[in-house]
Amino acid sequence: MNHSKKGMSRRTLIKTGLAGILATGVSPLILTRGAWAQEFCNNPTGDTVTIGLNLPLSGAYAEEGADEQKAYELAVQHLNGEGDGGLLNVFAPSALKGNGVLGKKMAFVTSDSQTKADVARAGATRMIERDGAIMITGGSSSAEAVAVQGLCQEMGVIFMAGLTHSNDTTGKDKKRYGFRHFFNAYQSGISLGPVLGDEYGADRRAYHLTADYTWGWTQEESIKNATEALGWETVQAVRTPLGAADFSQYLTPVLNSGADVLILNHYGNDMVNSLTQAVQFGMRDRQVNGKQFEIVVPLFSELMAKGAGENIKGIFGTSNWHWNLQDPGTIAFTKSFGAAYGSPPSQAAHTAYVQTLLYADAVERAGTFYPPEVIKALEGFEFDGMGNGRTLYRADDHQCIKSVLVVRGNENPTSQYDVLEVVREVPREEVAYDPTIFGGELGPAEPAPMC
Amino acid sequence: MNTILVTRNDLLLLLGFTIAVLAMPIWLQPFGAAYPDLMQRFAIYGIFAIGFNILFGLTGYLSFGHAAFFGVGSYAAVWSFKLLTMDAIPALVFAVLISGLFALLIGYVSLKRSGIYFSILTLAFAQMSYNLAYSVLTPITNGETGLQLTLADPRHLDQALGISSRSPALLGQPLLGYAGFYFCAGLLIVAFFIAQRITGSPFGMMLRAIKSNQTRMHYTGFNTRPYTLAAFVISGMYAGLAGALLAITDPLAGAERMQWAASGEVVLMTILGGVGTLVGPVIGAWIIKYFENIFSAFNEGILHRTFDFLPDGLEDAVVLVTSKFVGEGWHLTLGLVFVLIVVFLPGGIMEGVRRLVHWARRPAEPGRASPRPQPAE
Amino acid sequence: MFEVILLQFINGLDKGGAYALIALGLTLVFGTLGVVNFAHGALFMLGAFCAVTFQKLITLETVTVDPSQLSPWGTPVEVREPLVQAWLGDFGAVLVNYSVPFSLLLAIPVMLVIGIAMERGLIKYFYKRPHAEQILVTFGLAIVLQEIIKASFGANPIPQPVPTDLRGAADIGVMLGLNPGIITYPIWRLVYFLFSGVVIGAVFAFLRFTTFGMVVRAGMADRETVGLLGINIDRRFTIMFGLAAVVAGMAGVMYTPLLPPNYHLGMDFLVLSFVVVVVGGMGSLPGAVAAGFLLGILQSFASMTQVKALVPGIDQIIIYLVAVIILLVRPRGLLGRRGVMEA
Amino acid sequence: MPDNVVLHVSDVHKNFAGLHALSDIDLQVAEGQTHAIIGPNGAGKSTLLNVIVGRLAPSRGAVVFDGTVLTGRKPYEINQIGIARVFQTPEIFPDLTVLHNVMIPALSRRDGAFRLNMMRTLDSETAIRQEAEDVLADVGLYERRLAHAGALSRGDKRRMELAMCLIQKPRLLLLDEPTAGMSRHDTNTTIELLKKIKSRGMTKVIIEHDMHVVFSLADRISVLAGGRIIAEGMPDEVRGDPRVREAYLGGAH
Repeated sequence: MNHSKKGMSRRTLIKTGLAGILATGVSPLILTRGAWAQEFCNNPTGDTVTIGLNLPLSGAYAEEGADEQKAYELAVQHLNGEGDGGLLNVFAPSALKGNGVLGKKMAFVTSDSQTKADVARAGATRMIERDGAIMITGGSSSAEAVAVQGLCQEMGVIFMAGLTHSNDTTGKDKKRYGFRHFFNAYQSGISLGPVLGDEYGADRRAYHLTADYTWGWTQEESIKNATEALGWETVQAVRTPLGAADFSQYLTPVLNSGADVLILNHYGNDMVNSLTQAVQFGMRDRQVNGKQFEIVVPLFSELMAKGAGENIKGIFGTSNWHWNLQDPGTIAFTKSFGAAYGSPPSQAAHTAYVQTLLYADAVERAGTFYPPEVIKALEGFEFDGMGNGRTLYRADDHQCIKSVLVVRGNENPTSQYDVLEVVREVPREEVAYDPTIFGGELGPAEPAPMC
Repeated sequence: MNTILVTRNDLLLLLGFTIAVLAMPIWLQPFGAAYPDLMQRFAIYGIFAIGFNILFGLTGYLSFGHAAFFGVGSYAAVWSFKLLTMDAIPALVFAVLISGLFALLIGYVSLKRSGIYFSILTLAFAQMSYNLAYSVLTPITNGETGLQLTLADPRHLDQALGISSRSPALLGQPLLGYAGFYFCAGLLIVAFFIAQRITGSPFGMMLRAIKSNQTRMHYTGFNTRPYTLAAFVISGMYAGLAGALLAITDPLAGAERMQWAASGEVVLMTILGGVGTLVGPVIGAWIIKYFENIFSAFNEGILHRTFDFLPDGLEDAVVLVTSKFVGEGWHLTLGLVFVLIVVFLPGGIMEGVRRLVHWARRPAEPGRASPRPQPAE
Repeated sequence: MFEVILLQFINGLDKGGAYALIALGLTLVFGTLGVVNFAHGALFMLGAFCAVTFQKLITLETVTVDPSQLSPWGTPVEVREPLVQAWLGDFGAVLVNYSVPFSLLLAIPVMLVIGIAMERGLIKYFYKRPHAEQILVTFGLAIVLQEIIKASFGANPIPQPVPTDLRGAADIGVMLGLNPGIITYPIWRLVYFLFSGVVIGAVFAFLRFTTFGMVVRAGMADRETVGLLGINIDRRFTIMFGLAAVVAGMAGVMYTPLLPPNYHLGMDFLVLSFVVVVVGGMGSLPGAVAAGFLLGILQSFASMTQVKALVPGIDQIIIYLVAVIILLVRPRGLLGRRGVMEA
Repeated sequence: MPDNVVLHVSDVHKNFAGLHALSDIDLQVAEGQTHAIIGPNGAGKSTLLNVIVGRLAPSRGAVVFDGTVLTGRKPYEINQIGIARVFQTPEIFPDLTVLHNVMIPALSRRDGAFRLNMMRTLDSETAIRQEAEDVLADVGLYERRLAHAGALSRGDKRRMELAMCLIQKPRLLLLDEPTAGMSRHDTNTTIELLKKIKSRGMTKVIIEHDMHVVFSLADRISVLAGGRIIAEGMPDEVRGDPRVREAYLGGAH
């Protein structure tokens, strides 16, 4: 933890003074670039700029939230020129200087979102209204992301989404002020499909168990489309209540349905429980239609894989990123994170870190915190070195288009963190899609007159 | 005497309450809570708790499903925004009516039983509402994501009048920031006033009599069911009003606000503040919302700054211990405080205050008999 | 279709056994002490964490840091050597394999102590207070307990292994003379079902055939009279509370392989176990068992696609719907005594 | 048989799981009279009272009050017809003040079984309050009108409960052992009080153990034993009845 230094040395005082004089001298310049210089929400006036972290610190996703928070702290340190610099050294093209953002030190405030859309919105409002947050980021569910990004659009504050996988975030519910680095269910489908085809053949009968809410439905649909394109047949898609704890009553009908693949469209504890129980039903030892019965979990997270323990071994799924990749960006980030916290980062931590850097970089390139300019700088921005290969922040829907990982539960883990192995890095071209298929409208970039 | 007359004590209480609420932006400053969004929540959950107390505090019926009416109010308000107009008044009216109807339905069935069976019935109804809202009723509730405004909403009334407001407003005045707070605060005061009238009315006395001895009520010629049902519907309407206000200050309605944990929260608020009192539940609501929003955001950095004056080793130790109770540990603190309150102060904070006043007065006025405690304000 | 129905029925029995076991302690406490215990779910959760603790204890490792090798995240590689195996050899391996059933040995004394401490420290002051206050104080206690667990074990679920010999599924169909592969069921669930049967049987036998149990049953029927007989019923009730905690804890221990436990486990089962108790009849032990099976079976069948197609969302609300119907039609529950909490 | 009978209990039977608590009860109470029902413990006196006020449904037979059938009606309906009851153990509102305890029945008489009058204040109910204070003065509790009812002594609670019934000006008042557990002094005060109301012409049915009370108040007495009426008549007639003596000597006290 940082201890804030009491008092201010003479030297810094002089420096700040100088900066002030310089700023006054330069201000007419800024004014010529637009008359909006001061007229937007939480325009930072002091020598710090504050971002708001909306994280599930209590509730079922608390560990994910804690991991994200570590990553944000690291990103802020690196941006302010502390620590080993992390991805600042490999990210390209980069306008970041390691002296904060536009010369202002970056600080952060946090809020416990409890993984509830309502609470997340309240927290975001607090951080914007009271703490003067210039940007909101974080979250561990699509409901949170969609709710907070709607709010941010109203308030004219940029939202850099954390972990959200639903198609809606950058589809039906996309917003001009919302940006997502994480991949989505549709991309899971297109990247997972061919691998499943290679591994399990084209003649398969799939049974879906789907969490009965929006994210579950979009994922079910995406995976269905992808597998049916392979020639698979969908035997049945059954909706299960959120937080059902015991899924056995949904698993028993699978046994005699004639299906030979079970697809679990669950996340979090639902996924841990349904997978554990499905394996206990002996599904992976079954032979159906003369084939080995298989289980697929389209969206993986390392923490949930840990929760499922042995049962995850050999199960296919997709991931946004994994610390075991061998590109310079991943190596740098894993080292930096490991040095600070003694464990490798999760994909949630990675996306949190990258989003912070991308925002700061966009501000630097825009030369202002004024959101419409920052949005312009982010839209269509193409970069590399963040661990996902060449990446495009697509202007049409604010979705990052980058490679997606198909992963499998590691059969022979070498450590408690080594739960997943990367099977295939699906290149960006394959997972790009037409942004118009999900509808939705980004809305205006001009900030609302409020706040 | 005139029937609309208020007694002096009631008037003083109402005045004091009004001042305390309207001056929130000032006296909450040192607590770091004087920003509109949190103060709006203080007002909204104050209304919710006042309404809950009309049922639980007066009649003694412990409902574990009041969040359902809160949620229904929110949904109704957002639908009013989507279909009719962004004006707050139709949304409020619509929400209070719908939640009242919903409460009538659930109350009619649940009040066939009393005691813990009543609690379980309300809990069951609320859980059913929540489960369905999250899944099967998604066309109405938009499920997990919550019901939100979109650019494509028809807003027939606004369109007919040629208004194109994008945020909830009161007769053209947008209800954001402080305007939103004062709107909620005004309604909190009105809600408080109505609750005060109810408590002080013959009807209110009947409710307290039901709590005290239902058998005697029957043999005194009262049909208690309509009384309890009326109390249930009124408190359901309060919940609906609060839910609608939450949707007005932030146009989103999520299913989580109907979960039984949310119902439990309003129970905690009422008990913490002082069940059966007028001011207690409001104070309880403020404390819990303060905990949830401010206390939960204390991280180690802030603690280190707070305890900066201590020597290093001690500072670390103090921070280590306190960090278990603040920040993400705020639930632990809440649970502990709650247990202590129920064990030692069943009358909540209000009882604590009363005891303190009693204790402080005694030496000052030795000769006079202490004022007899009143049952409920 | 027949196989599907048979499987759902077996599934219902399995669920029912679990529900009955969880509700048993709750109704025991209500029947003897007249206390509505909202912390019962937390006791179930504490039991589950006894298994976690036991597993952590027996898988303690010596960690040797090898600074010459670095992990990809830059920390020195750690060489881990399991302690228990090193000390106990083969028996250690068996212990690790069967950690869940073995942790019952830890859970029983721990839960007994926790239960007695809870009763002596808090619950006993609430015998004469209204049910509402009992609900509130135990609810608060449940929050405290789960937050303590969260602070010590984290929020993530912690998987517990099924012993290798009991993994996989058993072919019940073959036992019934059907073709193989039609009716298979996880062995551990069958174990749990048997276990719940044994525990339920033991509790009934204890109450029926021991003097202690007879006094307690008399106390359940008429507390005052028993008190007048000069029997120290309070001490027995304390032990009953401890017993209820043990039953809840054992239910929790054995459930861990089915559901990797996290701190929230208790709250997830709390509402459910209350519904079971209410449907069965407050304070009726046979009622709790019957209701557990009834609800288990109903829930199983309500989850069938064919049923869901008829009534959408029925599986989401079936439990509550049954509770509402029972409370309205027969408020004393299936097997409750007339007059107990009837109103 | 007097012709101004208001309460008819005809052919009432009550079984509890095969046990005959009441058999073949016929009872007529004339307007303005005080009718006492006496009998040893377990004779069925309280059961009879409970049947009259609607707490228990008779297995057979009917209770008619002034042409209205009471059987099958709910307790509150029976009260609204004009029948009030004092319980053996006082049923009061312990959490409310004595004054409020007495105002509530007055409001019941004025407003009926349900009225949603929530925008009036209690303090504006001056007439009701005045009436309550008068009745409290009658029973000697005026001084304690602001005390919590739960804090009253047992005797005071009974007197307050009586006041709660009196303020309703019932046409029929049922008293279940109004002096049980009272000191001799309190008993005498209560007798005086009941005599005072007697002069107001209210019909009363009184269940009592205490013969002193019974013979001071009753105009007519029915003797209940084993769930049957074994004797009925004027106090003097009953006093001399050998069956009564037998029932009492074989029974209680």
